[in-house]
Formats: sequence, structure tokens, C-alpha cells
Amino acid sequence: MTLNLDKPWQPVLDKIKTWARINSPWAIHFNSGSCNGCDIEILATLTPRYDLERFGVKLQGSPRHADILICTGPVTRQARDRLVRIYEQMPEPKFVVAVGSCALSGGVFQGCYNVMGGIDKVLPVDAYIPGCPPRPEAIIDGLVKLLTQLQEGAAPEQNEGENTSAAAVEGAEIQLDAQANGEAK
Amino acid sequence: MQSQQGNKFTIPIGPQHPALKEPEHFEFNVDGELVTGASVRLGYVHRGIEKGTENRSFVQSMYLLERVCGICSHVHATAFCLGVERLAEIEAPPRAQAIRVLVAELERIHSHMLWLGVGAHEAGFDTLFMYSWRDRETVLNLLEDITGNRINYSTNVLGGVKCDIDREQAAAIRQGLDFLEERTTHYLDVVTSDMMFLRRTRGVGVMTYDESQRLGAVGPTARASGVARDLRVDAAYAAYDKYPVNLVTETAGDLEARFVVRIKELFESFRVIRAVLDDLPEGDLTTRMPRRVKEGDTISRVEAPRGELFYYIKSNGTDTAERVKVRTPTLPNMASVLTLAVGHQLADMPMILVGIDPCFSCNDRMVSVKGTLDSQCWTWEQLRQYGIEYYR
Amino acid sequence: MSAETALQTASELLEQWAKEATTPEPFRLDVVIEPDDLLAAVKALRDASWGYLSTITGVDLGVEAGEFELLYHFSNGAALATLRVRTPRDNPSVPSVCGIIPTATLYEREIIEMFGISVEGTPNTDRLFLPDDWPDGVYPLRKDYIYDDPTAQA
Amino acid sequence: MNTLRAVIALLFFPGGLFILFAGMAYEWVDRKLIARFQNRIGPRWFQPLADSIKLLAKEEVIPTDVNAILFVVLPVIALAGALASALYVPIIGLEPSYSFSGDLIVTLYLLSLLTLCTGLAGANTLDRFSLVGATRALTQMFSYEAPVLLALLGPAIVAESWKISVISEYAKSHWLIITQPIGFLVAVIGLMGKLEMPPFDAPEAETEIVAGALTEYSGRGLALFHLGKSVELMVGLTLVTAFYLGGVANPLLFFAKTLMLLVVVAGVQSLLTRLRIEQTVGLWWRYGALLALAQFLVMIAYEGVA
Repeated sequence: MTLNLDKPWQPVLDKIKTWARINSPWAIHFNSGSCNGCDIEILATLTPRYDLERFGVKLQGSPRHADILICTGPVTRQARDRLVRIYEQMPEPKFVVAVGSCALSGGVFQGCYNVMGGIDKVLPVDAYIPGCPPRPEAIIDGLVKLLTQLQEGAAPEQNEGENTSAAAVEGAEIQLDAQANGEAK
Repeated sequence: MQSQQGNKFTIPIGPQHPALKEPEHFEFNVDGELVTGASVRLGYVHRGIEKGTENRSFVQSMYLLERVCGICSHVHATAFCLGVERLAEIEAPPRAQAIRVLVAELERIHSHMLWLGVGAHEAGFDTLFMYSWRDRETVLNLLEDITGNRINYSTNVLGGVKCDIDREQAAAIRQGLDFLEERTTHYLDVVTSDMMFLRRTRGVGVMTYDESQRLGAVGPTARASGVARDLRVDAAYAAYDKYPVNLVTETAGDLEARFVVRIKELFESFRVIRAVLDDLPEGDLTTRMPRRVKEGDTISRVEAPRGELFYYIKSNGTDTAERVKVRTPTLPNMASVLTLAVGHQLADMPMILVGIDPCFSCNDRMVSVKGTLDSQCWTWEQLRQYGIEYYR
Repeated sequence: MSAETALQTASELLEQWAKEATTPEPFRLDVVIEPDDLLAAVKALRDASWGYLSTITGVDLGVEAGEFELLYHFSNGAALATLRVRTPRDNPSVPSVCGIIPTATLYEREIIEMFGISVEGTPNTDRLFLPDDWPDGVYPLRKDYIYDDPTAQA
Repeated sequence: MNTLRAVIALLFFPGGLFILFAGMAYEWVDRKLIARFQNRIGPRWFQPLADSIKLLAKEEVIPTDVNAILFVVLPVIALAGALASALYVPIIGLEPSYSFSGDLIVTLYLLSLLTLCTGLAGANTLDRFSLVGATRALTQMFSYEAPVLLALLGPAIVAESWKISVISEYAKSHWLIITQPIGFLVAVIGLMGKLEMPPFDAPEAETEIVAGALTEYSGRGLALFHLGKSVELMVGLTLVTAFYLGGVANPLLFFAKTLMLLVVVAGVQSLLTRLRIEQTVGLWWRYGALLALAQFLVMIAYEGVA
């Protein structure tokens, strides 16, 4: 929904839009196979000591309301479809933040049969927050960095996001099939 | 375990749902606001850890098993260490055992306070959530001070522990405990006297003593129903024989009793930690651990914050385990949820779910269940169809 | 009931079916029984209210041994009684104990999925703990299951 | 001249833009107070504004299988209803822009539009959570509407008019909170129920049904509903203040009074546990309605004597 206004207004409108986006990032949290460590640290960022609300971050329940998808944990086979589905339900513009070592690469679970690897095997990730688990300060820092990036215009509107994710999923499926064939002896 | 079929309206909770920070899929059949059936689909956090241990050495497995669950990572590591040490016929020095107890109790405090907050949040009492999590930061500070990490502290190594406690840290812990004790007294007061909160907890989700026995509930969930079952008392491991724990039980078996049991256990934890600090044995932190572990099998059980944690470890004489079996406390408690759900209001579901303090990352390391015995199971095709309809 | 007397009671209860009874560790009793006797043994423990079923562990004894072993762990305070049941690899099958202990369904389903052992009479055998797209006939906890890590770095 | 004044009143002050911004300001105060009660710092002052602009600029996903026209129109009606109601109430203590005898009833019904639209929106989206949320929202609406009406009719009876401006003029010299304390209590709690604030937030209980009726709304629709709610918060506070807390006064004093009321409301929100929907309804019909009715009868009897 964009307003059809004359050119001179457009830059101002864009600025206002960007300002609003930076100052009101609503997040949704999905655990795709994490050990819980990262999840409780994400929750801890909402609590009095860290209080993410002062940056305007609200944890939303419905993907439809959210701007940022915060993912924790390696992607398990079972959770993969759900992860993609949640991502696709989110309205544009949307961003993905991977929290924790497992979400980055699979972490200690690399090589376990039900683990697909990091979040970026499935979704395009905009910010990585390493740590096992990352401290709440680190999570806040990561989110703020993502937002600063937005201000500088480094992270464009991700209209191609869906394609990327679909491609990634397809790739993963092919991998899976190959694997399944290999295993079934 | 009764549940009805043929209900028209199903409320899914999970895998992504604000009530559960972890991806599990519950389905509640509702008639208006009344729940008439419940089922669960686990496996979203199943990572295949048990298989993972089969191609990792014992030392590597330690780190893997510590990440079975981020909330109770220490007890997983303790159970594994105690088991492997028994197989290798060595024993960690007394100081190490005492520190294991100390960290385990600190972890219990952190876990119970976390649960108190989450439980309150499910009831829509966000202020209590915020307060208990604020106070929980005190424990996390202490843990960070001792071990270097807030969560997943890796205190244990095979043959001992890697962190010592010096006098300053001991003083800091005492100070922290004094603060927490005061706060905990307040919380006990809140959960037993706040009328609005009691309306949501008293008489809700009652599990009788017999039911609890029949369903094989463990941990605080069972103790809230009057089942005196606590491994720290029954089969003292590590240094619990030196620092005995008193059993805390309640008889009501409802949500209020579960709140009360957990909060009262906090006082026990404070007492045990003080006892450990008062009487910390001198000596080494580790003994030499052989790289290869003798052939044999062992069962190692410890009391996690959520109940009995069961490890079966089989060694084949190499540096790699032949089989490691993990049975986490959430699994036996899951049956109780699905039974209790029927006949309650939809609004009570999150509370009842959280009442057992479920930890699905624990649960899923290996297993997934379809809860109620006679409820129908969904095939993948049905599930997929349902998912398509649901998310259309 | 102290752990010693509990174990004494258990060994008396299980005596008639025991092919072999050992005490590998303090407070533990391992009883090897035939799959056909499993139900009777479990029932005996249940009727005597001896502890509760902690879990069922499946162990693959290896391709050469050609057998799976199932361990039914019963806990009673500090005492642990384990029923060991062996079943051949080529046609693995054990009776279900769900009729006696309903909650065992969770553990039995794990056995079915992870080892491909058929549990006769268990109320539910649907795939439920492995992912929905998991290939049929692949049992991850069998020793001959080798996992190729798709994410492994070369 | 009159037309120009009317246009200004509608679009800028005291209607339209001013109401929107004022509503957001009240929402911010509410959120900030709750955060402070919970020991947090809380959002920054422009938070509701940023939220609204962001949502307006976001993609709006219209699910298939819903009535698209209804889906788009309902939030507009909801906001329009809330904004229209603002024209008849003495915003920040000023004379209402429009006034006719009986405008109290009209205002109350305009205020109900928001909930009605929320309910319809939930029922329209076919999502399970939305359906339960819609059912709960409408159930709750039916339970609090009557007591609130009774509570606001109390002042109308003593002022012997159904015109808001007359009542608030009357209230200037009679602090009705002293003579009708029960009515005040019911009105405040009813307002909270109307706005689905905790502890009456069962219709949007996050831990049970995600976001209730609005689960499927994104972008513009969500923004409009949010704005509608902010405006209604302001209008509700204004009405209660004008009726019970000394009527119209100079803007600053009036503003201070509404803020005081907001502190009370925020305190109640952070102190109490969410009620189940059947508890909410029970509370209303068992205590709220009866108390308001009792007060009402006393009032009539008193009037009859006097």
C-alpha cells in the first residue's frame, strides 16, 4: 500500500517509513530445534534488566504482525517446513535474525541425522548473533545493528526473499532425498 | 486417559505459539470453551543426540549432552559424568562432588524461578513474570561468576569439575541467596494469597495421588500430588548424602500445589547451598580419567529440576559409548497433561501445559509421542492437509 | 522399604521366569527373561506395586550378534530392576506391555521407530517421533545405520 | 464560515488528527506506566506513532477465502466509529463539537462499533484463533455493555438530560464520584473491559489464542484497529472524567484528571491476573450489572423524593 504522490514527497515519505520501521521492530520467535538456552535468553531480553521494549521491540504471537523472525537452534527436519511457512506468512518487509551458534551453523549438533544445519540453509538471514547462548546484551546489540543497517539503506526491501527461501528449501529437499536413498540399505 | 473423537473444532497450540517458546504441536478439541480431547505431536526439536553420542568420544559427548537442554544443562552433564565415572571405576574428589551439588542447586533455583515467571505469564499475570525474571538474574549472575556462562555452564568434566569456588565467590553467593530468600518468601505469599491468581490455579488441573502413580509422574509434578519421590533423597548421588535434602510435598495436586512445591523447593535449595558453602571439602577438583572406559553398562539417575532424569550408558571398552539412552522428566509427565486437559477450559490449557514445566528440547532429543491412548493419530497426509487448510 | 529389601522382593517376584539374574552394580538387579515371559514378569511387578517403569531402552548388540536387547527399567527408590529381553535381528518382535502399564506406549513407540522392532499389540504404531519425511525402513539407532552428514565440510 | 469550522472540527481539532495523536499519547502513557510498574523502562514517547506508521507502510496480507471487502472495510468502520464518537464528548475539557439531546446514547453505540467490528473481523477470517477470539470478544461485549450503560446513565438521570454537554456542565458543580461511587467503579472497570485490557483481555489472550480476532490482520488493518483502540481509550477516559470527576474544566486540569484515571487503570492492569472468559462474564452479570442497577434504583428513588 503506497501512496501515489508527487515526486517531491517521495523522499520525505521514505524517510518517515524508514524511521518508523527502525523504531518499531516487532519480532516473532521460533525455535527450530534449539536446546532452549537461546530461547530463555531471548525472553530475558524482555524482562526488566534488559527491557527490549525501550527500543520498541515487541514480541508478537502471530507471524502476520511481525517484522523480524528471530530463529534459534539448528533446523531439524521436522521443523523446517514450519519455519518456512512462518516466514512466508510474514508480511513484507521482513527480516530474519539467527540467534546462537546452532542457528548459525548447526553448532554441536552438526552431524546429527535429524539436523539440517543452520537457519541460512532454509531462509535468507539478515543478522547472525553468535554465542552459546548469546548474552541478552549480544541479542540486543545484534538487533540494533540490523536496524542501523536498515537506516543506512544496506538492507533493501527483500522482495526477492521468498524466492531465495523457496530455492533453499528445494535444495534441501534434493539433499534429503539423496541422503535417504543413501541410507536405505 | 479419556478423550473423545469427532469434535468439529480443534485449537492447535504450536509449533509456533506464544504460549510455548518451543515448537511442539498440541491439539485441543474444544466444545465452546470446554476442552474435550487433547493430543500432542512432538519431534520438532528432535536432533538425534543419542545417535550422535555413538560417533563421538566420551569427552565430546559431554558437550553434546549438555546441550540436550539449555535450562537444565548441568544435570544432564552430571548424570552422564557420574555414569561414565562409575564405568571407568573412578570417583570425582569430594570437592568436585560438592561443587556439582552447588551448581545443580543454583540451576534448580534458576529453573524454578524461570518456571514461576512463565507460569504467571501463561495466566496473564505479566507483572509476576517480570519480577521473577528480574530476580532470576541474580542467580544467573552467580552462575556466570562461578562458571563463566549464564546458561550451558559446562561445569562438569569427566572426573571432576573445572570451576573452583573461592572465598569471594562464596560470599557473593551467600549475599545473593539472602536477597533471593526474601523475594521467594514474597512469591510464596503471592501465589497462595492473590485472589485473582488463585482463581486461575486453585482446583485447576487436579491430579490425584493415584493418578499420579498410575501415570508415572515424576518430579515436582508428582510431589504436588503427594508422591514422595525425589532421587536426591531416595538415592543420593554426588554429594547429596553429605548435604541431605528434605522432601517437599503437597497433597492438593492442583496448579496451586505445583507452584507451592516449586517455591518451597527453592528454600531447600538455599539451605543446601549454604550447607555446601559452610562445609566445602578441600582437595583436588579432578581425578585422572582414562581415555578408554571399561566395558559394561550403568544406569545413572539424577533429580533434574523437572524430575527424574534417567541415563543408561553402555560402554564397549573404547573411548566411544556404545549406547547412551536419555529419558528426560518431561516425557512421563506428558501423559498427565493430556489426561488433565480434558474437561477444562481452553483458557486453562497453557497453565496446565506449563504446570508440568515441560521442556521439549529435553523431551525431543529422542522421542515423540502421540498422547492419549485411544485418540486417533494423524497420518502425514492428514496433517499436511490440515496444515494447508489452517494456514490458507 | 530399603533398597536391599526391595531388590530382594524383586528377585523373588521374578525368580520363576529368570534365566539369569545378576547384580552389575549396587542397588541394581538385572534379570534376563524370554520375550514370552515378559508380560507375566511385568504383571508380577505391577501387581506387587514394585516401583514404576522408568523407561525402555533398546540396544543394538551389533550385526554379528544378530540380536537386539530391550531393557525394561523399573525404579523403586534407590533400587533398580531391569528386565532384559533379547529378540533376533531378522525378525525382531516383543509383546507390548501397554495393557499393564498404559504409559509405556511412549517408550514402545520409540523402540518401534528407532530400531524397527515390532511391538505386538501396542495401541499405536504410527510414525511420530521421526520427521514426517523420514524414509521407511530406516532405523537410526541400529548399528548398521551410517549417517552421511550433508553439512559436513570436506 | 460555519462550514469551515465544521471541516476543521472534523479533520483537525478537536476531531480527526488531534484525536489520533492524543489517543496515541494516551496509549504511550498507558504502556509506559505498565512498564514502570513492572520495573522496566518502557517504550519511548513516539512508540505508538512509529508502530502505526510502520504498520501502515507494511504489506497487507489478505487471506484467501475471506470476504475481502469486509476484511478491508471493517477496520475503517472501527476507526471511523471511534473517531466519530470523539465529536460528541468534551475532549480535553472543551465543549463538544457537536451536540444534540440524546447524544450520550449515540456515543455509547459508536464506541461499541470497534468491538463489533473486531468480532466480525475475527469471524470473517476463518482462522481458528480468530474465531475463538471473535466469540470471546462478542461475549464480553454483551456482558459489559449493559453495566456500562447503566453506570453512565446514573449521571444522566441526576443531570436530567441525555446530552453529554449538559451532564458534564452539571458535573462541574457536583462531583459524582462522591455521590455515585459504584457507578464510577463500574464505569472504569467497564471501560477496561471494553478496551480488552488486562485482566479482561481474554479475547486476545496471547498465550491461548495468539492475538484473538486480529490474528490474521497485518499492516493497515491492524494499524487501524490499534488506532481505534487508542482513540477509544481517550474517549472513554474523557467521558468518565467528565461525568464523575468534576466535569468540564480548563484543559490542563482536565488532562491531569484523565491522566490520574489512567494511572489507576494501568495499576489495575499490572496488578491482576487475566480472568477466564466465563469468569469475566460472571463477574459482570453477578456483580457489575447488579451493583449498577442498585445504584440506578437508589438514584431514581432519590430523584422521585426530591
